[in-house]
Amino acid sequence: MAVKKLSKDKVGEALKELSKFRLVAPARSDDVVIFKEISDPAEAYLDYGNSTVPPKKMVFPQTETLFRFMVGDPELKEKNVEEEGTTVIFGIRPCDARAMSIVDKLFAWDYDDPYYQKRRALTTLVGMACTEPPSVNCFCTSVGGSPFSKEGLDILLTDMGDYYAVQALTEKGENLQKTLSSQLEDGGDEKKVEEMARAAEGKIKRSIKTDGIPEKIPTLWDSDVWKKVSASCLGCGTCTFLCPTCHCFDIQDEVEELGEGRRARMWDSCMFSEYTLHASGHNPRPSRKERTRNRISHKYSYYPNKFDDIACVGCGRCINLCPVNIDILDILEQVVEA
Amino acid sequence: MVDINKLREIAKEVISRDDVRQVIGYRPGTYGFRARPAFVLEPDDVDELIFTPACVNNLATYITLEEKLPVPRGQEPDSRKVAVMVKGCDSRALVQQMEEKAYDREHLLILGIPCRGVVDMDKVNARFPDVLEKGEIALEGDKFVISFNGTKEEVAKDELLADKCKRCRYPTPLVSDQLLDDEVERFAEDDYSDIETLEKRSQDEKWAYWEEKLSRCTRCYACRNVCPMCYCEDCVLNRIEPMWMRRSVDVSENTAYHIARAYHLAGRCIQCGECQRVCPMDIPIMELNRKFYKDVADLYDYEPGTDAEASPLLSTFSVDDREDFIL
Amino acid sequence: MNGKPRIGVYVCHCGTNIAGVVDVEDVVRFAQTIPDVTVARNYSYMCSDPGQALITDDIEKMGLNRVVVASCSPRMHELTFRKTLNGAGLNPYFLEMANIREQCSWVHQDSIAATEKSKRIIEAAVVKARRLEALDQKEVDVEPAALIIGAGIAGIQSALDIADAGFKVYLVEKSATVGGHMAQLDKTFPTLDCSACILTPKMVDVANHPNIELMTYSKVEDIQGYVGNFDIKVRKKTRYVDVNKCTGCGDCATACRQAGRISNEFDEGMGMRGAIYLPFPQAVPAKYTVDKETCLFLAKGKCGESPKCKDACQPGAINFDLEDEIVEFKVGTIIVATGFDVFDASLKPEYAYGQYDNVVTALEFERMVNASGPTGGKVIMLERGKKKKKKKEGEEEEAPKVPESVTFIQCVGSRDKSVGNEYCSRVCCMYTAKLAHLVRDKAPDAEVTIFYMDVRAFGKGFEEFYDRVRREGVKYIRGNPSEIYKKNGKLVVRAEDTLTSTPLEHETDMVVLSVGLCPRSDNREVIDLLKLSQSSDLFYLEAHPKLRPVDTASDGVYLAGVCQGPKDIPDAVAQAKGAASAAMIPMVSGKVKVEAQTSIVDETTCRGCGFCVEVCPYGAIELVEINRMGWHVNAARVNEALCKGCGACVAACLSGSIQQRSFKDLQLLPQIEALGVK
Amino acid sequence: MAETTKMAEDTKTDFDPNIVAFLCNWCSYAGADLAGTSRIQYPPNVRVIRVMCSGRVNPLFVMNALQQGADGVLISGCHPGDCHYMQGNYFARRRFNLMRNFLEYVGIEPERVRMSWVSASEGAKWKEVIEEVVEGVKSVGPMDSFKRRQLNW
Repeated sequence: MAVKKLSKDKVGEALKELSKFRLVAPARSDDVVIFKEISDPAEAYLDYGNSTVPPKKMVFPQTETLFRFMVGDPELKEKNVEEEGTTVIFGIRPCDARAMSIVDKLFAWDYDDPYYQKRRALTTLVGMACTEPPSVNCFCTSVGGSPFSKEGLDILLTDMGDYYAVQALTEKGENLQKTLSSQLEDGGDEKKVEEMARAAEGKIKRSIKTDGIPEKIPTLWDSDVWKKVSASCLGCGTCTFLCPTCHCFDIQDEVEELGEGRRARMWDSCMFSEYTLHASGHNPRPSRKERTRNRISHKYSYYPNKFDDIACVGCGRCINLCPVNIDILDILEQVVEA
Repeated sequence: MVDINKLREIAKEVISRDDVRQVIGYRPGTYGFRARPAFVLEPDDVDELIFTPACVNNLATYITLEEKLPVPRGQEPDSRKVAVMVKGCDSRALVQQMEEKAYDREHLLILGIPCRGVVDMDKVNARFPDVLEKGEIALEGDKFVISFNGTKEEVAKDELLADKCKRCRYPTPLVSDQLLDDEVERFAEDDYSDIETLEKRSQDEKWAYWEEKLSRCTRCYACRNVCPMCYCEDCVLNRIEPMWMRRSVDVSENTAYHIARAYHLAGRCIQCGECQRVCPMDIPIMELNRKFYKDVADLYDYEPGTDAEASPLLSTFSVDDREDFIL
Repeated sequence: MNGKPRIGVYVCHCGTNIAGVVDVEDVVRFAQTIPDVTVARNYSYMCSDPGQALITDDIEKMGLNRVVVASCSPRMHELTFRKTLNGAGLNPYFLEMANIREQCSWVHQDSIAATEKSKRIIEAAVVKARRLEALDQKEVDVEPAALIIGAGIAGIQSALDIADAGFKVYLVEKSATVGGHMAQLDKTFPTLDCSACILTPKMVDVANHPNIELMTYSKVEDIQGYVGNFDIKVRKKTRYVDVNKCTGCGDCATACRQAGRISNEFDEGMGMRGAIYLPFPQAVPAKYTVDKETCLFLAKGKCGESPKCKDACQPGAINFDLEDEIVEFKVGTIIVATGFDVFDASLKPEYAYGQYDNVVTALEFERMVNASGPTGGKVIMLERGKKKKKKKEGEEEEAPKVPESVTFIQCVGSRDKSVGNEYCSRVCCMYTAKLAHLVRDKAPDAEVTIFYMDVRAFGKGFEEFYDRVRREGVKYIRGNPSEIYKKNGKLVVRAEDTLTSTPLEHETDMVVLSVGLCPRSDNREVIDLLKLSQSSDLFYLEAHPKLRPVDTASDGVYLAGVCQGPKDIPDAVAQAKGAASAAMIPMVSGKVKVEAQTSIVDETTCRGCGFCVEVCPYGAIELVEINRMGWHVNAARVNEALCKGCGACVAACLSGSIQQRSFKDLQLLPQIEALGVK
Repeated sequence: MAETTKMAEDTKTDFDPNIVAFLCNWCSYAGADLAGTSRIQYPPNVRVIRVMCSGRVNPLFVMNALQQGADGVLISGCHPGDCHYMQGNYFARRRFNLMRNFLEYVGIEPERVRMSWVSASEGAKWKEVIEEVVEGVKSVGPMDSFKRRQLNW
């Protein structure tokens, strides 16, 4: 399909058009960029590197009601995800979109997660190619992605200066493109986009050779490396909550004293000590060492061994935001050396 | 200025002692200007140790953070000392921990670093974006000297200095076994102007302000985990029974969490500012802690972390405590 | 027992007290809908036998394991219903009360609002009941000894009763002699027995009783511990007289350079004594005491060549090097019998007390009519402050003038909001009648007038006595005098006869102010020692005005005599005997139950910071080293016998590791939630 | 804007606040009982949680009550020096003062967060306290800010 053009002065109009759906775009809260539902195009902040919290929360909310109930009453009122309607996530970075397609495999694996899947099906991803790497710690190209990766996206936008090149990649994308027919123009330069893509790849500064890592990690179970790389870990959830591929959740019943309640699921983090805490008080991952080992193993060994994809898209958030400069590439290098 | 060779020499001496298990210090970070904690177990490891204005972490946290894993039957826990490098602000955490009987003084070997201030890494990154190569930051007089990639730039101290340093009253550690540099005289005072500005707002404005900030919170608990004063075995705010607040992440539960967290630090927070530094969502957490800090000073003339023999603020009272608010 | 909660809710009508305002049927219907409520009922009086039987039946037949009674205040009937549960085989601490009377139906008239509020209160009780736990009420041994503070007639009586029963008694008296105010009295109403005649034998008895350790001129300095096990510290102030050597001969007092120069407190300042003195001839113990403040040797460091008293004392009992002695002992129970102060008449300036010599208080008058008092029992006109001049050598003493008219004013400092005393002092009406009668006796020609508001002659023989005094010619005028002034050398009482509504100015020689009884000015000292509460009149507060009149809120501490509220001698003695009996119960049983709602530490999460140790006012918490998975760490530990269950430690704990039984966070937070939801 | 203000005014006048009170057993609860025994009438907006001592009241209870739907919170204990447990009310006073100031700082009106000394003999004062607290909460309207919303999917 031909590449279209979205003139920058028509972006507002396009967003207005899209707000007939549930429109999600990057927005600022003080100096922090987060994806959120917007009603006014002016709220969208498109001149951004990447959001602090990945847009995974739009399809996998941090807190999500599964069903409501009344104590003693067998009737359950299940959440109808469809009520949320069609969602357009505008401006998602290719790595975050790729992360969704990686996580999709998990939610469709041994159990088809209806909440996730319905929401995913209702979501159209309009990506924004990274002409410049959003951060010095981006390493998407080492883990199968790229600044212009189309994986998981329905539309890819590329900033061409005074317009965005618009490429519809899926049927969903084409449909959305039709919705925007009065804002889009013909004449996008596909060749230039490809040139820019190649240039962008060259701008990614950090890298790791992942070959052999998935196989090596299981052999390091008792290695000292884990103790070493986790010594400074605080056990907070920054790296996992802000990771676009982390998908662990906990299920809690929230019951009012009068018996009304809901079952909800909420993000959990394998870096928390309670994550594996048994009711007995026993904790099979008693220290930060085991938890760090699990985080790295899950991303770089268990997941690729099961689903072929490394559960890391190289967005660099965990490196940028770790309070104590625990650097996943540094860890991987030590794993390789160990 | 800390002489790096002297620092390493002392660290080497310390780690070579039979009664010392590890030395906690700083080493260069993995990229850019960052520094990170170092855990020295062997004499050879000391060569990576540094101290620069990039050494922002409060290492006192690690004294209480380390898990006390079950000791195999028939064995005794390793009771060797832990040596730790602390700046003035960080040392107050040790004082407060000791006031709270977290451990005995003999448990520690304190290497005090008189400090003229550390940088706010966000300010550095804003000024020098996209620096991947390892750079260096040094403080020379009233300027930070930033070197990276073969270039060297000078920036006025005030522009990059962490806010907490601008009101630091204790640049020289209050407790130490050995100082790694000459004492630094107090160069700043705290006028609480940040808190007073907020206090003057209307109630609606105050809530609007906090609602925006607190609704961003993801409850990653970095602020709690990094805090040297938050060292309960099992944080009461995380418990299911009794449930002080839900795990749900929304502005109501987030606010409850932040109120409770700040209250638990009333009379205990020593102003190291780590909570705010680590917050990925840029929540001005110190503005919460500092409200308590200010009131505790104003109302009860109490400054946490300055006297290991003091009684905990909220476990004491004076018959003459203010009560003009009581009906 | 601890399985799924099966809760019974019982809503009491309390006759119309609750049901008159609250729609109890509606409340019951609502209660049935609350999760875990197995049964909800209402009944006219839950505290009655059939009411309690309802609960017992349901526990037995329906297998209830929690009970909520929605009725009056738990301060009223919590114990009643706990017993009901216990009787039905359920742990008594599985009871939660919902106070829908004192805090709902009695204070709200809006039936709809009161009914809604009742529902919320009950719901909060149910959610707490759901999480109640069985508590074990532990017993501790009781030290078979009692401390009695104050040796007036009440303290003496309690001491004798307890000692006679075979228990050890420590009787501590602040002043140099036992006897208290009763020893100052001449006759007692209405029988007119001589006060000294009935009191002194008892005073001697307490001094000689083998089970009583009498400590006069002593002060309780510290009390620690709890019922059954109080640790007492008493300071025996030095008398500078070796009591073992003092024979009570009195040579020292005669010799004292200050003899006759110091006003004697016992005579209400009307008589004189020396710096070494015996308060009154029958004082017990009959041992002399040096008054530190007025003794020249002690106060000024010099008493002539050497203190005369010391020279005069043949047994060599006087020793100025003696020091206070601290004695420590243990008791099981404590009786507070600290008595009262008389009202300070100068607080009523309109009566000119202190301004005119012959305006006297009733207690001063009492000393005057007493044969051993400063006037030798004569009723005479006073010339206060002139005594020194009169003692000129060779001058013949002028015969004192006998008043031709004596006027009493009742209710001075009682029933008087202007001085903050709203209460009736209960004794003034009758002692005034008695004193009026004594005037008749001692100055038969004097005209006696009594101004009164009401005459309250309620006791046994009181009305008869009042009648007798009136028939003796004592004139009662109903009216509260507004002023006393002097005219032509006579005192004038200005008043209004409220029976005839005629203003009058009554001329008289002497005015006796019938001052009331007040809480002691040093009441605070005992409050601080024992944490007693005060009622609004500032007398010590009993645990219940009707049903527990001798108990206090603190277990093992009892009240006797006027310290609890004004009363006459027979009432004080009766209460003293009551207090003695109450104080003996734990001693007789040898065991006492201690607070069950104590604090408990979760040693697995305690961080050993000791915040709880710092806040505990009873020293009930200590840090102990425990072994946690091989690590030697500190953790708090509660001594349950010392814990009084205040819960201050719980609020101090950051990790939630110390909790108060029945008031745990996980029991209170659901209550907050239930009350928060509208 | 004017419209909203007016609506806010209206809610304030019709508003029937819900106030959770923590009373110590020995003084304030007894004082509230005395108000009942004396048949003193006062507004029904206050619901009481009995604790043995005001020192038991964790200031986080205040936060929790406001979060759970209370429009105001009252803590009441014995007058200074009268605490049945000697010192509990002093601890409560210090803790509460800090919490009240802090809540004001995050936007919770101090009218919602009150403390009083009411003795066992002050039934009349209890009424006055309730009236003042209810008036105060009415003047600032329903607690809205960080109140836990009804479950909304």
